[in-house]
Amino acid sequence: MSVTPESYVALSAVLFFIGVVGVIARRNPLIMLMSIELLFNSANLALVTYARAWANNAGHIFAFLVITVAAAEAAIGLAIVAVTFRRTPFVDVDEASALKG
Amino acid sequence: MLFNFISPEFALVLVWLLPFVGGVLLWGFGPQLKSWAGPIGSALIGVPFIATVGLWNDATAPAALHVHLVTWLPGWSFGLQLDRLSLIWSLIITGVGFLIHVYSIGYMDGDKAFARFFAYMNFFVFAMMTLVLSDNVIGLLVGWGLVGLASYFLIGFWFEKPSAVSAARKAFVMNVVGDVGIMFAVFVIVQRIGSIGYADIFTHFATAFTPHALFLVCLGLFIGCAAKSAQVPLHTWLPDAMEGPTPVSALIHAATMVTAGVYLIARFAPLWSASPDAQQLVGVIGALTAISGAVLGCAQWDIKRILAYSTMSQIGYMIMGVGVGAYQAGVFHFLTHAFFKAQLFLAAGIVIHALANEQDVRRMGGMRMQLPFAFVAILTGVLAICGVPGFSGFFSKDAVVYGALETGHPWLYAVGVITAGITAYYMFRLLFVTFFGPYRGDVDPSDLGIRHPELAGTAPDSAGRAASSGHHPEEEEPHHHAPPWLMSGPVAILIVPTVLIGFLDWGGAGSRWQRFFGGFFPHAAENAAHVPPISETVSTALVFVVVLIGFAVAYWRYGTTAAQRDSVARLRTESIRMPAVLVNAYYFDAAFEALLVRPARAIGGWFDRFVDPHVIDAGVREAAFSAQWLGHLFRSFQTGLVRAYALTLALGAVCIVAYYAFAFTGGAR
Amino acid sequence: MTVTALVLGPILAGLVIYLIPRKQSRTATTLAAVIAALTFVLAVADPHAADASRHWLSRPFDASFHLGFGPTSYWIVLLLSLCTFGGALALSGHRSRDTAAQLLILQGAMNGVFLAKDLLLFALFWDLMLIPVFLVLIGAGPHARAAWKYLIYNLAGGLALLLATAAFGIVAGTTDVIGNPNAHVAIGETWGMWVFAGIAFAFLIKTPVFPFHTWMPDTYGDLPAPVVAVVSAVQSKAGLYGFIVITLPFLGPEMAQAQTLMFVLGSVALIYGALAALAERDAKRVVAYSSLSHLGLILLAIFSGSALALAGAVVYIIAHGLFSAALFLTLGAVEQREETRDLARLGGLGARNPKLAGALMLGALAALGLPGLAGFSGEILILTGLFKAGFVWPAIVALVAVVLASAYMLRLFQGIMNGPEVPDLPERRDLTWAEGLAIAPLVIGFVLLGLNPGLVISVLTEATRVVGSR
Amino acid sequence: MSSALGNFPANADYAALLPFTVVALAPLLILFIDLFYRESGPWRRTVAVGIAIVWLVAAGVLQALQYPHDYAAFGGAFVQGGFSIVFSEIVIVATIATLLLSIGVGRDDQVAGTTALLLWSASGAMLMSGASNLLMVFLGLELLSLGLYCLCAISARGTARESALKYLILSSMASGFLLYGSALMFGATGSVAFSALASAVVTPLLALGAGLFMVGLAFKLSMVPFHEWTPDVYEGAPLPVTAFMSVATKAGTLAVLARFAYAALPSDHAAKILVPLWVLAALSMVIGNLGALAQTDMKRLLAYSGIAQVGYIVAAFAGTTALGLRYALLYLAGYTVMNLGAFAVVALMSRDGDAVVGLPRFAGLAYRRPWLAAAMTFFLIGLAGLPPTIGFTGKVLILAANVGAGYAWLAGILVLSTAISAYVYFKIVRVMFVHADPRHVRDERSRNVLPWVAVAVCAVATFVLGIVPLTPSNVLPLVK
Repeated sequence: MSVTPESYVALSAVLFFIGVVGVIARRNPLIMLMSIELLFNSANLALVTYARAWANNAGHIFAFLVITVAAAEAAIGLAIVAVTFRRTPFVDVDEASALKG
Repeated sequence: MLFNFISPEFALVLVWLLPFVGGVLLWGFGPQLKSWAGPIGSALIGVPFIATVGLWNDATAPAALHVHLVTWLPGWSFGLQLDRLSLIWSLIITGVGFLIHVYSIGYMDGDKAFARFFAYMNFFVFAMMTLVLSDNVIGLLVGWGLVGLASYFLIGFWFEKPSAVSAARKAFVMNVVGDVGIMFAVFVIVQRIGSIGYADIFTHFATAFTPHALFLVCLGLFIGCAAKSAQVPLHTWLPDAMEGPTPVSALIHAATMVTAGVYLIARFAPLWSASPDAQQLVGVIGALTAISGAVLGCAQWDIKRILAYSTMSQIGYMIMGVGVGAYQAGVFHFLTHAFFKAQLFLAAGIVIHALANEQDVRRMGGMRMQLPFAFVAILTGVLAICGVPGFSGFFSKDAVVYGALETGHPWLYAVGVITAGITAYYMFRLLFVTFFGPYRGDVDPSDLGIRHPELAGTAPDSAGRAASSGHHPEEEEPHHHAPPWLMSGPVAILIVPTVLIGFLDWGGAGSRWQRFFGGFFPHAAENAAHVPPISETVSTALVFVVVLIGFAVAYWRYGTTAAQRDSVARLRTESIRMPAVLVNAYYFDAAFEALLVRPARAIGGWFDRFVDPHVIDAGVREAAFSAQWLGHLFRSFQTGLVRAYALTLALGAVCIVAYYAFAFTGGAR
Repeated sequence: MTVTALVLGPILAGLVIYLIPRKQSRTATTLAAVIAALTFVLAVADPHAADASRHWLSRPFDASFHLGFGPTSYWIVLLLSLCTFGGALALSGHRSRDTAAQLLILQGAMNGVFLAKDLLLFALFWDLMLIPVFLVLIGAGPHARAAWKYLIYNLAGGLALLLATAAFGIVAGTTDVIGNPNAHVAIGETWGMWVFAGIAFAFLIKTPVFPFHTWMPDTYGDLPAPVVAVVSAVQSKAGLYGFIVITLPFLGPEMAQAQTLMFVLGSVALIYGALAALAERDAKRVVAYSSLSHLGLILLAIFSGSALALAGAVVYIIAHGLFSAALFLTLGAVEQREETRDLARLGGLGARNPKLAGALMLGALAALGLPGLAGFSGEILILTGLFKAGFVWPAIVALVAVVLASAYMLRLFQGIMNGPEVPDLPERRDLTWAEGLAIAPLVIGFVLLGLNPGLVISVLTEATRVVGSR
Repeated sequence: MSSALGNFPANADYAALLPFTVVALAPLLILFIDLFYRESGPWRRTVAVGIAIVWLVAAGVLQALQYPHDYAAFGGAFVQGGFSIVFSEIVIVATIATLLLSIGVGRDDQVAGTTALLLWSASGAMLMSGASNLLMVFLGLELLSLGLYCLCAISARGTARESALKYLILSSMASGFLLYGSALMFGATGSVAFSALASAVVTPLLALGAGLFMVGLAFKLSMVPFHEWTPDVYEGAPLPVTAFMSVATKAGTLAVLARFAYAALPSDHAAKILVPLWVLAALSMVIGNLGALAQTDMKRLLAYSGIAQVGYIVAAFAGTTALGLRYALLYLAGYTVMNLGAFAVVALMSRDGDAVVGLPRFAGLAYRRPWLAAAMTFFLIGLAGLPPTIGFTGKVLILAANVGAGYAWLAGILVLSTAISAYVYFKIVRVMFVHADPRHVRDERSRNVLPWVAVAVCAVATFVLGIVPLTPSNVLPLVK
């Protein structure tokens, strides 16, 4: 069997799905942030694949930008998680549910 | 022409408006005017009377006196007109009205609402003049409503008395039923003719109306008459109307207002003559009223209620007369009745006034000695109403009764004759019980068969009146005193026409009366082709015999010395044995109460307290609540858990993706 | 210029009154009365005022700030200024400054409704009317249930009107049509019924007509009497006026289709209101239900398509305004003296307060259609028109309602004024000069109108034209 | 200019970016100046905010100058024209108002930072309003969001951090959807330019990508069912930030959505692709108002009302008519002023301009602070869609646009939800006008009076826009 662009896209779709499930299922904010990274990178994979398929650099450029943004996102995310759970010994997003209703 | 300095038109407007001015003046400045209110009020009626007399020639001229006032729309123009018919009525209204005003100065003397009384009286005269002077049917309707209002005011004059208040309301509402009838007639008239003026109506009705429409008009008009003139079944307000001061009963509920029905039918004579069905109906109702009123008259103990029922039955005569087409006779009976009935009431008023507002004849007696003048007055009145030859009632009643026969209604004739007998009975009963025998005012009421001492009178709803007749505004000890000339004078003046006015019709077809109205009404005989079975003289004799019988019975029961001696016991037994159906006036009131008033109240209450809040509002309220509830529901979805939100987000996305999957797989290829 | 002043003047004056300190409520109410009187003078002085028009929208449809007198609206504006004058004079109590301000704002807004020659502008003022009444209501009742009812019902109507207006504009291309005989507007089959439904819904709620009436008794009960006087006298006419000037010319076919329904609703309202009034114990609510009955009659007249009835409708609109305002002002005076509106507790006031009794009597008589007063002249024209147009049974139903009217109006009057004096009621004083001054113009009005409705029947020409154009 | 980054950009391209650049560079200046302050003091914050406002005004003027001529810069990546300028002006106004509210918030030494972050977020929104390819959209969106994540956290209240965390996680997830959608659309068409999408042949892939893309946007617009984060984040975040989020974020995202819906979809299938959008709009209107019914905290209440209001605006796009877009813009402008006005009033009711303000705090306000109550009443009347405000006029025009476009059902839902919303807003009015014992009500007054400026300006704007509904003449988004 040959590896076609479709298989890359399929892989990216799987990654995307895993990312979504990860955000929903995991209670540890750090792991949620990881899942979000997974979302972004699945998109990156798709972008790069299509850039290759269409011979269009825009996809590559897009991917680079995404990586940058994801980095910033992670940085801010970690900072916020840090300040949020500074006082609690363990980290659990379900603890952060004072705002509701 | 009496006035060289003002035009007759202006004089007519003056005649019409002066009483109104008086009404407003006295209502507005009564307190300031104090005792002057009476004279001023009377003067403002007297002047119009003189003016009306002065207008005689203009009124009797071929082209009657006419004034245009205002036009609403094309075909809706309003004005005043004074022709022979309205002339008669105007003279009675202002003339008798003036006398009664003068009388009232004495009668109402000392009442704290002295001025208000005269204001109302003047206003009534104005309203009544509007009714008879109007040249169109809506103007008539206006007058019709205003007299109803005036009567409402005067019946409820002593408005602290609950009985007076309810009586007033009853009278007004029943009269509105009448107004509504006339309104209905107006609809048909405007629909078919497009104008409300009498002239147009009478010129066009023959072509414009189908018999059916014509009957509808007459029916509507007659509902008006029935309500205003206390015809069965709309009569129940009249006895209660006696709550008002006696002069009011004399002017409004005897002489003038209640005879407006007669005026209406006479006014629309052409229409009635053209509609036999309507005539039939009216004749029958009139006769029915005449006899039932008379019978009830035999069962009353309250002097004013006796007179009220007699009024009812007399108007029954008139309505019967004009109904069968004997218009002159009907109108003539109105004329005579206006005098003798007013006189009877005023005289009765003297008695009541002298006995400190005692109205129950059982507690009177022997008045002949103390109040000889009142006795004479009432005696002449009784003779007149019974139709003793020579007295006014004799001429008019015979004319009416015989008119029924002339126009081919033997049954109505028979009823009329019988009624004459009954009339004689209860009027002489009144006379004997009141003026003969011992004075029973000091007897314990229960010995007189007055079941509840405070409940004098007989009608169930007169409790409040009798009770409150105690605190009549003018509190005074029962002391017999000769009436001041102010009260006796008018009565004395009234005696003259009561005795003599009948001779206007002396001499059959050639009489002044016949000539006065010659050709004014459609001729009665033309719709009675056949000759009456008996001649007028025979009929007269027959009636007189019947009257004598009535008198005989009355004398045998109340007049004999034996009867006078133990009158107390007799009255007691009679009042106890009185048939309930008569005591309750055939249960008319009860029927109305049970069939109309209570159901209306009940349904209204149901609408107001159940349907509105619990049916119609319920829907809205539920909607509002469910909105609130949904709000709280969504609120409960907001768990505050990030992962839950993320899940919702994902699910939403899935839905949208699903849509595209559904819409575009195949949509593309 | 005049018309603009009639609309903006009161609104601005109302806002200015808010600057007066609460303590000086007398100043505020007097100022309000003066302003109202001025509007009256202004309208009387310049009956042929030129329209004021300024372009507003050209997309998606033409609309403009177009104000002007119409044959009908002119009289309603006069009526409104009279009622506002009376209401302002009769105001009292600790909130009276705010109420006076709201009263003026309400007057301006309603002037806008009746003077608007542009449907969109009409809708704008229609919704604006809600706010002052709501603000007064929340101050009046303890739990403000009436306020919410009023707001929700009328806002629902207003929004329906808004949607219908938008559709009207889109379909017709312009909304600057009211009172313009040359405006050839064809709404067409597809939209006509929807547009009409929206507009009619709003009007039926505002009038109100059974079964949309339940907000009215509560509102009239809770509102201070001077404000009710204005609301019941004029605001309740906005819908009927709208039927005359908007749907009659531009949605004739739809009106014809809806005729049966409207006749049913109107007739039901006639009897329903009358019977409810017969049983109600709260004096103000009695009059409220009587309005339900009377306005039902006007609805019949408008939908009968008879010129005569339509003329009668306009006469009756004015007449009802005059006497209901007088009635509410009088009842307000009674309530203020006795601190109750319960007919079962009131009674016997007439003996000590002849003036008060006279005022109430006159109002009640006009309301029960006593011949010679305005109520009658309107009724007789309407009913004759109905009958002439062949609506025999509605006319007869209306006659029944007339009888009932006499019953409940006398019940109201006698319940308050007649009978033995009720001992446990506070010290009474007769009508003050201010109250008298407030009521007198209204009484004079309905007496004159009763003597000659021809005063107002200049509208007949318009009516016939409109009907003829169907 | 065929493909992105093809030939070297001309000066005009940079000119088109100038306003954005001004706003984007201002923070550097502010931070730089702030470095020289050793000790904190009121002037420290004043200088920061002052500079920010000056530069924003400058940017606004520059924008206005460019209004007449549309220009597609950088090969169509960034389009400067009537459409985008209206949106970015709205953003600038919102930012200025936010600065007015925020001058009292936070520690003195924080202000420079917060101001910088705020300006960067604003520049992100401005970028979005001009962005016309997927890349730019993502860039602008993230620039906007990253700033806000931090801003949310800057507050004494503990809930602030929670709101920041929620916003971060959920928003990033939504960005992921948007990004993946973009990727798919790129895959379907081979180009990131909207113009290319518009001319592409529709494949399920493209539709799918468009769907995911719109999910991302819908989340930022907090449209139902992607709205759940909104109340929580609004409640937790500092009040000025909330105000900014409720307006600027929506403005920027709406610009993207409009450009996408109007110009980036193949015309033959656009209607079919956009159906979910109208459904979301309808849901937002109804559920937003229903949710608001149950709220007592002002910020939460305004959050829900914002959800509903966005529903109205998106509904105006229905049928993607030019008129609809104009009225959407108009209503957005109206919503901006009314909403900012309301937030300004709330800000004036707490000492530091950032406190939890619940409904009870409004009790009897009309008697204690009549002017404030009057202003609030006016804004609420506007939000409820009653005259004489832009709320009324805007709604009528949206209704008309819907009816004209054949989306009467949407108009019907709009009317229905407005009826519901009346209760929400007039509930507050009632509380303000019912007399309350002052001793039972906490009556704080903000030390900062600048919000009064915002209140006054917004009130005037609310009224004037209602009477003179100016709509930009050339709004149709240009994609080139």
